[in-house]
Amino acid sequence: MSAATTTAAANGKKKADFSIGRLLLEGRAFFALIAIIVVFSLLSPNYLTVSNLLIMSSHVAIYGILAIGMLLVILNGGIDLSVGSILALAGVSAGAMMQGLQIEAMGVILYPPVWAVVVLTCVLGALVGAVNGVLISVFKVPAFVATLGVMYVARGVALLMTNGLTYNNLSGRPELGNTGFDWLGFNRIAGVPISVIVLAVLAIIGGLMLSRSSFGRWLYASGGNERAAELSGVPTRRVKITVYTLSGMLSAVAGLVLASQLTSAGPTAGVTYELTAIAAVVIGGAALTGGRGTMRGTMLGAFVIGFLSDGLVIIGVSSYWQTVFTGAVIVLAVLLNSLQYGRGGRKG
Amino acid sequence: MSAATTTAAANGKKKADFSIGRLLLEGRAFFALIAIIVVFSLLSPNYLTVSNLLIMSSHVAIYGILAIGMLLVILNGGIDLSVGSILALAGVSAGAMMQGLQIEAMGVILYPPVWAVVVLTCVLGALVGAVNGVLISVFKVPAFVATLGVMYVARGVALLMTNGLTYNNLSGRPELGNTGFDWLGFNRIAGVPISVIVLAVLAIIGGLMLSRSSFGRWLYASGGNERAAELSGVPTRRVKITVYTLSGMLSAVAGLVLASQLTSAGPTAGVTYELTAIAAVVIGGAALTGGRGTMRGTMLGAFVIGFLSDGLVIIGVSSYWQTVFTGAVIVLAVLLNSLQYGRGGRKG
Amino acid sequence: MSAPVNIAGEMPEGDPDAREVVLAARNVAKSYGQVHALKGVNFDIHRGQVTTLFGENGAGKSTLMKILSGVIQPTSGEIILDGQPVAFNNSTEAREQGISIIHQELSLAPNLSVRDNIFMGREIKGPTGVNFAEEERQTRKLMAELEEDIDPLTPVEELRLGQQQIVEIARALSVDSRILIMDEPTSALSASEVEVLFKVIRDLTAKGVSIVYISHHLEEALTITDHAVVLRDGNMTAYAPRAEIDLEWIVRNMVGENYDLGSPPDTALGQSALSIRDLTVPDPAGGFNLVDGLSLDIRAGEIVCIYGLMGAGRTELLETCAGKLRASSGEIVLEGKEVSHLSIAERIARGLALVPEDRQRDGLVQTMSVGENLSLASIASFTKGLFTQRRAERQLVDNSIREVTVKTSGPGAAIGSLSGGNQQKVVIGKMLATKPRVIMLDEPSRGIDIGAKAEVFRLLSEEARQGLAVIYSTSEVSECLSIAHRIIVMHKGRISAEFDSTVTKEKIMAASGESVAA
Amino acid sequence: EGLISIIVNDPANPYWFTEGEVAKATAEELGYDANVAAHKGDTNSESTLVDTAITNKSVAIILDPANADGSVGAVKKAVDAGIPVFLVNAEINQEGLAKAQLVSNNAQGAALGAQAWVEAVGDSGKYVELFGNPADNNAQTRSNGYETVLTQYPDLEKAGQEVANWDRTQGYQKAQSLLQANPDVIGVISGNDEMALGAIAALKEAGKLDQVKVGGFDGSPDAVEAVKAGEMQYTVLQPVAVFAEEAVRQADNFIKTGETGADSEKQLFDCLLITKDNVENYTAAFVLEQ
Ligand SMILES: Nc1ncnc2c1ncn2[C@@H]1O[C@H](COP(=O)(O)OP(=O)(O)OP(=O)(O)O)[C@@H](O)[C@H]1O
Ligand SMILES: Nc1ncnc2c1ncn2[C@@H]1O[C@H](COP(=O)(O)OP(=O)(O)OP(=O)(O)O)[C@@H](O)[C@H]1O
Ligand SMILES: [Mg+2]
Ligand SMILES: [Mg+2]
Repeated sequence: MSAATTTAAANGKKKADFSIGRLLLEGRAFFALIAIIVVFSLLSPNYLTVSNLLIMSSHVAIYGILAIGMLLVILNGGIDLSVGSILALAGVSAGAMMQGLQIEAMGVILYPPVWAVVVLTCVLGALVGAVNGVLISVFKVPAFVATLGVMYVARGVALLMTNGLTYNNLSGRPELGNTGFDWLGFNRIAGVPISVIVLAVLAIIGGLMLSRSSFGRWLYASGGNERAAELSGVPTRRVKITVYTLSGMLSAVAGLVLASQLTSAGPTAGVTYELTAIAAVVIGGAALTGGRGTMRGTMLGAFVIGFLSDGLVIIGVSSYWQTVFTGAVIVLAVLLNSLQYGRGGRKG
Repeated sequence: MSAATTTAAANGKKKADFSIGRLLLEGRAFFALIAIIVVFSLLSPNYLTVSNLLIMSSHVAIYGILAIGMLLVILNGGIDLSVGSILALAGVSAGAMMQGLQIEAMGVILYPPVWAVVVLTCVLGALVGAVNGVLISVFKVPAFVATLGVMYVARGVALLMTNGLTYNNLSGRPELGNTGFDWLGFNRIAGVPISVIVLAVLAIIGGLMLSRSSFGRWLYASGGNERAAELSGVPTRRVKITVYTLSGMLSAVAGLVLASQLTSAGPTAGVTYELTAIAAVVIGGAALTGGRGTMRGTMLGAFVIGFLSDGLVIIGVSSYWQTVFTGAVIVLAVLLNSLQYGRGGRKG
Repeated sequence: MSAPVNIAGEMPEGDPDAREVVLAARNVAKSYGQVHALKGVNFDIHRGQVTTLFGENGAGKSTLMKILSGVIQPTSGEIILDGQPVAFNNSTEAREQGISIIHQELSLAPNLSVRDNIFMGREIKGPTGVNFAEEERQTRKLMAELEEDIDPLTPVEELRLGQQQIVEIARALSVDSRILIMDEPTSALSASEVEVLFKVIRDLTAKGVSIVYISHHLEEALTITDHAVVLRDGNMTAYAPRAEIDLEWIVRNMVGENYDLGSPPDTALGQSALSIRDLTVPDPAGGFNLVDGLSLDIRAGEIVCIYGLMGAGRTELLETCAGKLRASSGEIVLEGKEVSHLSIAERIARGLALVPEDRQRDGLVQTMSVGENLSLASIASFTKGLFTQRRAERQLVDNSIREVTVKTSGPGAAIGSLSGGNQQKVVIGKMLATKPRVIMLDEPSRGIDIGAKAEVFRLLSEEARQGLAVIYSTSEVSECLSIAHRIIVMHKGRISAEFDSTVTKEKIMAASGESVAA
Repeated sequence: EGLISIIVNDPANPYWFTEGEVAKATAEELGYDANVAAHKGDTNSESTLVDTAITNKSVAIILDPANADGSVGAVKKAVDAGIPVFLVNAEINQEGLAKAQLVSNNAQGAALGAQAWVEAVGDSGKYVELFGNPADNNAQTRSNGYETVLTQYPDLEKAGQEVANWDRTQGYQKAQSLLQANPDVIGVISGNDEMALGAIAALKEAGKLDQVKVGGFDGSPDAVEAVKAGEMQYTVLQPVAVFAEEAVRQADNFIKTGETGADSEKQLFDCLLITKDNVENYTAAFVLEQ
């Protein structure tokens, strides 16, 4: 039995112990990010300033929050096309609540305080996500199709809710005690925009969940081999419903952040954001077949995309070239990742 | 060994022999189509007329042609997100050629005849598709990512080519001998629009290819189990590159048909058509995991989507409700299909 | 493990005799990065004879066969066909030279019919594309030859494993090849199917076809072989013609020591651990019951072996007990408590664990490391509050690795880097780590070599001595007569006989409804 | 009386929403049935919608064309089917097809806006421009209008221009990046209100709304709110409610008499400026009482 030749822990992917060495080895996305920062810093003196980095990070926040949910779904071997629509639905729902909830039967208008709006919106997002989860895990609809359908339906509902229009005034009124919504999008703590802090907190919670909690272990296992996980006592169905629910909830959070940044909420927000989120996750080294991927990689991926597109704006590249570059970077980054996993890769 | 309980060729999916009975059994999409036609005929007297059916079919042609290519890709276990962009790129390329090819070095402007424009455009589409194929099969980039990248790049190039503008005059000039482009979009043979005839011809060729040729069997085999196919001597890599090339070429054909229907070609055409094409294929009963699906099903799927959306417009439903209905129909149709393949389904 | 190399016969060396030897490997080596799967092997295939290749898991048998059939290319060395050096770039080229192979892992497209699988990649062309009628006719003929009642148009996914293996064999036979390589063709076949296969092999050799045969069923292989070659650790360690070999010779050369599958541990049996009463599991497709009113009692410390043919319903019985399948009626009582309504996880927590039949599909998570696989079923035991405890997990994994003696460079190693036997031990170790009261193993010896098999059985009998109730299923009679206190024979979902450990092989086989031909 | 099919761009924008609603209300007031559909800027869906209008035997089509060049084919198709087409809001690059093309005078509006912008911002300093969807002619027309006026002030320097596709979120993010690249800008001029509102959100976030002045275009209710609040300096009202109604009336005339009643096919409607001074006259969406 001496033939047990083990190629060692080459892809020790879930170690939380931070080490520069491993980061360099593992993260092609990391190199991409460095390259982007260096190139744009050379091209524009305004790129590498604290204030610009913070602003770019606050743009990344939206995609980043979506990408966290998308990572969970992709680790599970699925995909969630509905995040952009849920983002829009959450935004307009929050907007509607800030305008006052009309309770027909009682003839009163309720003005829920901001915290209640936030909670209710997250619950709404989670519910829509749970619909995805149930369609996929109970009714066995392929993830791509289920979330595609929900993407259309959620978008349609968001449009119907507002009749296509945008809620403009989200600041609430002091006399109704529902002010404070813009705090999320406008304020800064120690100079850092709240949205960036929200992203960081969610990423850290998510990262810990993935690497340290039993749920994380379940997720990796059921993404890697669902049948084996199930026979080992992993509640695979619950895991599946949970990841889609979380993805829905995170989309709602992203919707709230976006709405508070713009101080307005429109039903057409977030179109094609699902593609950006998927690209971030994949650039970050996750495999679309499930079971492989890290939170750190995904965050790097989100920053690569965000810093690239903002950089192109700052140096004044035409919007058409921006499209071309984005596509090229996605392919290049993933090409490097594919080389990493090597020829043995499964079909994707 | 009497336990060999063979439930017979229940889903004899590659039988070319047409039988109503099998159609009824197999095609939930068929029922969906019938239901759609009946409902809308009741709601509007204009729906079930020969002229409207032909018009609707000519709308279906665009999605249908894309869906044929998408079916090939999906049978192979892949996905092609770039079809909409290739469609646009093909359209503007054709437009540019109709305006005259300027050959700098020689200082002349060439006006290629229409047949040359058509051929060159198809070659262009095939080339872009081949790029997809090479990225996926040689560089092992997951199909989702490779075609996502190409989707951005092709769109960007189309925009750059025209600087965002639309080519309007595609009719050519008699003195240059390059007229006839609108023939494709405007003329009818025996009352049937050319685009519908193109769709029918391509679908029949494609269907025969799938069911009768060795290539068809290779495609089903490598979609069902790529390693096994390879070990059996199926040139899986060639098959893969071929399907993406064909998908690119068919996207170019769709782009030509669209441009000639509109007598103009713009770089923003075809946004999100990839989703419609995928939906058509999936409604038609194909599995996104590869190896399962028929041309007939895909055509039914395309007609379901086309006849539904046109019907909603004809009875005057608001565009928001159209979005909701489209999503609901996609999920419902696939839900029925999933029930068909049953519990044993692989993850999707 | 470094027993002296035993060379009973003449090692093939130098130029192969072209009249006798059709295909030969000379000094063939193959490396995968750091892994040296083959380290310079000489191997001869004799015209019209059966050459059997023995060796433990990971010895390099499949690698050598893949090289001979052009699936992979050697790092160094040469292949000599009919006295001429050749190089195959792919399996198609080898096939054109008359070499075909049945792969160890099933390589069928589940979505295609039997006919399409047999002819994929080498279609019979007609005037209008593929000539389906002709292909179907030939498929029917092959099935008749193999005495298997399979319709050529049945999708392969609807066949059970054994029938799929038959299809695989049929595909290799359909190519009129001169050299046929069979890499564990019988791992899922019943004894009667094996008999048919052997008859076919004899017919083929009579026609001058050369066969290479690989199997971990040593006795079975001995009945057919003309030459035996033993591979060990990428080296060829022994060669002998049929006349000079017996079981003992093979085992000695394979693992360097004699082996013994053990005998029932003499422990005092405890209380009833698992009791199955009137369990019925219907076939989802309808018609009959996969498990049909079956009752069974197992006591703590007892080892029960379930023998049966393919399709006897052993897998369904065990999966129902584990909670994967639902019974339509009956009770499953674990240590006095009814568990039928519980989920898989709850049953594991109560001490009822299953080691599934197909370790690749149901046992291992390929994306996870050895350690993560070992701890997968007992996450709760090292989770405190929200988080998993690194140290506790590490301890659990280290214990498991020691207990089931997994040969690995460490818990961080990729699961795919282990040999088949060690992978199987990881699956067993994973379930043992949940500290079960009853462990059910579905064909634990499938595809693992005799040394690993002995180790697994030794492990089980040790656990039984500690009071664990063990149920395992097997398709090999010799494995019944080892550590089991009791042997249950299943037939069509029912218990057709029950024996103690003193029974003979013939009685067991008779009770299973198998024709005792061998 | 028959069906009038109204095809607008995207009702998720209040401008086009109003366009559709006003046209529909007018048509119903005149005794017609009316359907509002949206092509969302896609020439193919526009062509599909024209086909359905033909199928539905519409008596007239009110169309907001998706693309100056790309919509010609769709209009031709309707005309060939014998249905009169009345274009609103945007032009096509071919005359003699539609019975009328009723558009706001974008060039005049842009000049008006640029003047107001200079008044608010001053005549020296750096500014940036947010540009609409480049496939839409109006984006270029307005930009040119701004350019014509602003180049008369040599001390005004255009530090950057970004495409934000008429969209508020993009306007927000692009404005933030532009501000990073040019921290010293004193004004933002925008091709429409949505992008301007995005820029305002960006400025608010940066705490620079006091230093940097923003001007919009369209006269949407949200923008008027912003003007009222002093966040936006002005917006240029496109009389969409006026010409949408007028288009339907001309269609009605044409159906009844064979004449639109207007002198020419192309009819320009002058834009009006909304500033803090006259904002109280804004009585309904896109309606400014004179
Ligand atoms: N593609 C590969 N990459 C890396 N190592 C490999 C690869 N294929 C085989 N090996 C290694 O080569 C060695 C020989 O493997 P091989 O499959 O030939 O063994 P075998 O004798 O057929 O074993 P078994 O009886 O389990 O089938 C093993 O150590 C295996 O891990
Ligand atoms: N009573 C029966 N009559 C006919 N067919 C049966 C019967 N029982 C089982 N089968 C067939 O056999 C299959 C059950 O095989 P299963 O794998 O459960 O048996 P097993 O004893 O575990 O064999 P294996 O050695 O393959 O594990 C079913 O799919 C069914 O088609
Ligand atoms: Mg092997
Ligand atoms: Mg079994």
